[in-house]
Amino acid sequence: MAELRYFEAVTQALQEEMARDDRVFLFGEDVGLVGGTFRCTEGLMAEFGSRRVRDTPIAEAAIVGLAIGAAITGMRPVAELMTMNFAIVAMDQIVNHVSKMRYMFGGGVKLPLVIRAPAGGGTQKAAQHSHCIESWFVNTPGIRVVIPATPYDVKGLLKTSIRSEDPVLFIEHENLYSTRGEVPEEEYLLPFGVADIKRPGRDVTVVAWSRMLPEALKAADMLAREGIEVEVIDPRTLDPLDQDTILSSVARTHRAVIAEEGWRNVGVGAELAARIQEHLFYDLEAPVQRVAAADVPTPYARNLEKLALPDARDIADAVLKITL
Amino acid sequence: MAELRYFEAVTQALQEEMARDDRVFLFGEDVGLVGGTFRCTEGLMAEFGSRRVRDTPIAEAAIVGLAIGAAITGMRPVAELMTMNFAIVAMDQIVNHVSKMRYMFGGGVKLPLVIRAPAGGGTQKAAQHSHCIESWFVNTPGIRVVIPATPYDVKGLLKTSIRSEDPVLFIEHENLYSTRGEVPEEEYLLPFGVADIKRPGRDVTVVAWSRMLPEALKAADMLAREGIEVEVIDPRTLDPLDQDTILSSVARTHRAVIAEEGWRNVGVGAELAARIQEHLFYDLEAPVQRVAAADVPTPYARNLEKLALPDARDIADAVLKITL
Amino acid sequence: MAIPAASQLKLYKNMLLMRRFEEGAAEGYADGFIGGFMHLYIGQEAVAAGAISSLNHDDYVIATYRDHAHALARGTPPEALMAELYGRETGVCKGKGGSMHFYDGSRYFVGGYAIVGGHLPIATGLALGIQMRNEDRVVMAFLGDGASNQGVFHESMNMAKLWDLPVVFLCENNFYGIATAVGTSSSYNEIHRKAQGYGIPGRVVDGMDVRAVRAACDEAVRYARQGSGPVLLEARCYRYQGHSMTDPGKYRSQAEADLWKKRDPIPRLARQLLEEGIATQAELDAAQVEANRIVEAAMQYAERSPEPSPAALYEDLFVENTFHG
Amino acid sequence: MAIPAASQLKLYKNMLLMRRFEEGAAEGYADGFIGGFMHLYIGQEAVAAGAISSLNHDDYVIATYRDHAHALARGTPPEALMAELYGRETGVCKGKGGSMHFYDGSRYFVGGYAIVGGHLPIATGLALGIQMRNEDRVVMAFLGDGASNQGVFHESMNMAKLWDLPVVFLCENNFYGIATAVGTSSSYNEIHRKAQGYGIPGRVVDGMDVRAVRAACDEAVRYARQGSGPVLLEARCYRYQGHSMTDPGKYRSQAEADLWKKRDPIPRLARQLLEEGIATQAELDAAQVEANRIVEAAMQYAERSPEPSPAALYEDLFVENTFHG
Ligand SMILES: Cc1ncc(C[n+]2csc(CCOP(=O)(O)OP(=O)(O)O)c2C)c(N)n1
Ligand SMILES: Cc1ncc(C[n+]2csc(CCOP(=O)(O)OP(=O)(O)O)c2C)c(N)n1
Ligand SMILES: [Mg+2]
Ligand SMILES: [Mg+2]
Repeated sequence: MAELRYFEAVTQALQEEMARDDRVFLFGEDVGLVGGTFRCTEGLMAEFGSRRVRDTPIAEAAIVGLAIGAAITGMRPVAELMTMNFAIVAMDQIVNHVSKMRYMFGGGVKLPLVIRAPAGGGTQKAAQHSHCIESWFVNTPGIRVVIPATPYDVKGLLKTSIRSEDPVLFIEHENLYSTRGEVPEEEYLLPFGVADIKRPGRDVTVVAWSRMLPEALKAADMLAREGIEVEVIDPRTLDPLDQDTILSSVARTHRAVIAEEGWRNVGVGAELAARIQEHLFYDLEAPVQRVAAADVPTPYARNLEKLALPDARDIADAVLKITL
Repeated sequence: MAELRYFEAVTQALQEEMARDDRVFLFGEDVGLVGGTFRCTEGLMAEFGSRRVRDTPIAEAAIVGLAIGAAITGMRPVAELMTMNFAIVAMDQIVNHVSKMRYMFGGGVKLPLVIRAPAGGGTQKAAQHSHCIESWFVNTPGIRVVIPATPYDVKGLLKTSIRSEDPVLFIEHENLYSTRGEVPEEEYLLPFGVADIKRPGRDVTVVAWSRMLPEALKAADMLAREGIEVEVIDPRTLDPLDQDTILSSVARTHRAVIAEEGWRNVGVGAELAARIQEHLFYDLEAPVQRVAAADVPTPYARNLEKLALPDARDIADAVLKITL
Repeated sequence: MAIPAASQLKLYKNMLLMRRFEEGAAEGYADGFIGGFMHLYIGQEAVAAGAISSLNHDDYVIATYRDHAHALARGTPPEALMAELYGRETGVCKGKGGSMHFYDGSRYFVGGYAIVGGHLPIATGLALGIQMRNEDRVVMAFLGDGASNQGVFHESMNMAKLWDLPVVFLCENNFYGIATAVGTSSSYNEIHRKAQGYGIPGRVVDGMDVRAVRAACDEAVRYARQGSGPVLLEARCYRYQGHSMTDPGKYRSQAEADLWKKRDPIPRLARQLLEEGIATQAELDAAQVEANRIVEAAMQYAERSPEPSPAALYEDLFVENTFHG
Repeated sequence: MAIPAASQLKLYKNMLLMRRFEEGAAEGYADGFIGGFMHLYIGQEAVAAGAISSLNHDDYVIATYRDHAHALARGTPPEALMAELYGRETGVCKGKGGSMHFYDGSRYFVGGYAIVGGHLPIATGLALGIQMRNEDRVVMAFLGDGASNQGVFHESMNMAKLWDLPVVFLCENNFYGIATAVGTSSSYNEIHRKAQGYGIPGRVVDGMDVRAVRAACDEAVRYARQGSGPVLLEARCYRYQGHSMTDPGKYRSQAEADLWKKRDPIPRLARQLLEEGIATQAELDAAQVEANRIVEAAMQYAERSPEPSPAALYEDLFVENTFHG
């Protein structure tokens, strides 16, 4: 096993899939010459040339449209949106086109494309540059939503995404890029729709993804010291969602906390809470708790941003609320 | 009391507010010369002239931007998006600009603007023309989300929206435009954040808005014949949400069903279910049920569309599931 | 380069079929077999017929919601299109798409799209795919005058020229976007001249003259195919009906409509074919009978076809459903 | 029309303040007082200084995330801007906006925006508001070369010309959008010629020469103010630093940077002022001392200012919070 940083896991997955299949190609703003704002595509233009690693104008709607068109011709495009915030500019292409074409054309077309985009706040990038809006895309049927938190999961899931016959929104996190983790030397792929129990525990189930996973694990450490054994589950893909793993954990622990970095109001946490109470109404010992961002645009000031975004302490507090 | 159609209630509200305040002006695609695709602005260009009722190019992002800029200068713009589907094209203006500017500028600016848009499916308009995506805007802090179901509510809430100092997304419904209802002759305004109990009942609470309100009332009629007394609540505004009225109803009935026309997965219903179980965990006699659209793009074929979208029968079934 | 006689007769038949098909569809709509939004192309036939006849069978065509004629020009069987309008299982999209979303991948007709301008980035992507695969193909992308004001049009033109992609943007300027006249929506009525800002050639052509459209498209397609980059063509034309089935079209004067109808592309080509001895009146009459027969059969086929099965509701969303948790 | 001597000295002082302010901000960033994204304007000062000096006090200015200089040119107190960078309660946005989101409504500086191109429809709306209110005002909207490829730029140009709105679009062409050279992103390098597709006048000006910028803007502003409609100006300039604080800027050669630095607008104006006897060396030296003092004071003020109170988290979202259920 090698230790890789999260961004290096992205690069490795891209490199391997490009080497394996010459239909795979990358494009986006500054992905080529300088190897990406977050270094994810470093070295790839040198290796694969400027046709297969292409710098584009700043025009996110068209970038997503390029991916659709190229996929129809038989290519396997991987588009990078410099950050998830710009998916909002391309919303129509993602929601009205990528997600709907196969269905509305009666299965006549397939769109094997990947849209990569890093989400998230936490380093004072302020209101327009701190989005965690996976909830909108989970709401929208027709596009896979993959949102890995560790280098191992990133690499395995990105390779699967690129090989998938269906469109995938692959959400990375700006503040996870420099985190490290073990990644096998040999090739592996990870399946969609399979959650990972990142830490087993018997007292309470915490579901957390993306940057909330390390926070949840930190919270679990803190709580372990107080004798509370937290089971931490990372769904890793939100569409498809591995509901079974989550439900069977909660059926054992009888308590659940959902932690997400996005806004609380109609976040993915709401869906999970709603499902858990639907399926496990008689098993629950306490209401499902949600930990999420304050329902305000992300403020710039360091102290306010810290208050706005959830962290390990908030997760621990939510657990304590239903275990004590 | 006069009986008006829903679209006439829109027109009356617009007419009265334009006559009252000459800062109010309207614009959008085909709102002027032909009085709107759904007749909502009929007669207004003739009355107020082509400066105050302006036909625009097909460019929704810019239409919303126009509203922002004009609001800053002291106007009170009312922009029409021909349908809610095109809000997706203008997503960046709505989410990154309208909703964030006041907060990110530290309260320095106010944006008294209204974006009107009819949502919804039900008449075979297929995948790209049937959206109910209020959930995304409720998720986004900083914009009011008003979604009336009756001519009375439309008129009172649209007048309030136009007078509001804050930006409002005013969601009408394509298939409610021809419905009729009593509207007082004298002027009235309706407050934001006040739900309306459309039908009192003691056995179960059904929360429904927009086109699901008449369906819920129909379901309540059907169930009354079976001896089940349904309380039907229309929140009317989803931001702000009148949580208290909903919670106190459920505290009485101990059972709740949420009905929405949008997709089920991470819909507004999820939020309401999550909140109800959070606040009334020990009062609930059964899991909160959600009635919503199937998680697929809306199909064109009449029979499939009918299967995809929720109706009174689905609501009644959900009620029966938790009352029998 | 003159258009071969056989091709000219084919163009005539094609336009007749388009018109008769839509007259049939209008009946089907009135009779309640067809629902939702339906936008007729009657009057504009010369554009789709002429333009698509310039293409090879494996060039891509992409269109708007006003897409009936384009699919017919591509050769998609009328019965599968009519069945789609009727929302039947035998439709080109199994009844899931309807009028605005025809699709026939086997004929490289890659769809009708209902978000104004939304398909233009896809057209650009098709052309990028062609270029990357070193294929001898072009993309023909239809758009309306109204669509030329959407931001994605601009983004697409820029990228297409930046990389010299093989795509012909064909703007069907019928002078209205629903009720909005082009002068009310566009700062520059000369839509083809919008190409200037990108360094792209822009040309205008009489969209009521199928031979002129064909000639202009032959040239544009050749240009794009040889790797010189995109072209913007503006075909000036007129739709005779309202924007969609519910639009009475009162924003246009009778005089205006009459003027355009005098230039109707079908009788115009008929006259030319007769005058130039390319076809006889009997041949033209037979063509009309044949078009009527085809559409009649298509309508019967559609009506007889079954509705989609309820199970179809959850089909065709993803290729790989095995993942579902 | 010659620029009065006093105005020229003011321009000089303004550019010095911009530069010193950003040198101070860079220190503040290095010392950890400032976080998030910060984009320096050093090298481009002539554009904001010259352009904004053409405006009346109540004309609107709207800018991108690279907005420090524009707010300074508008006269916003440097200490309130520095405090904003430091995330303090005394900042122009109470610490909620940071570097990318300066705002000073009292001076009609209506914001810095971080979505490339996203502010252009707002600029158009400001101009529409002015026109509807029959006000004697114009809007000056700054954008980058990269932004000219976004769809909303096109939509805004079209609407602005359609209604002849009083807005000057000023494209600061610094030849790069982050690391992407303008030739890699734009099919037409001559950005001002993109105006052609809309029937708008487009002009290019040397953005390293504050007097040239001022002259070009005087003309453009006059044109817009008299109701003739929008203008697209392209000011060619160069940013000396990386795109943002974390960008080493390796995609540009030293030779290229050196070439541009030779044309630095500040010493250039200094030379001109001395040569033409408009200012003495002593005056210029004093101006530098004064700029240093102002920025030093601003940094101290920022550092001494309190953080926002925790209660501020939920403030400033809506005007009317009474509604909240
Ligand atoms: C983004 C978007 N905005 C608005 C509409 C509603 N709409 C449908 S067709 C149309 C007019 C389009 O006009 P044009 O591009 O000239 O095409 P034509 O209908 O004349 O063929 C409009 C506004 C839409 N479908 N998509
Ligand atoms: C819609 C959008 N896409 C991408 C970005 C990321 N980004 C920030 S600045 C920038 C470059 C902009 O270049 P230009 O318009 O030339 O302005 P400059 O930075 O040179 O002043 C990019 C791509 C963004 N902020 N918004
Ligand atoms: Mg048109
Ligand atoms: Mg630039």
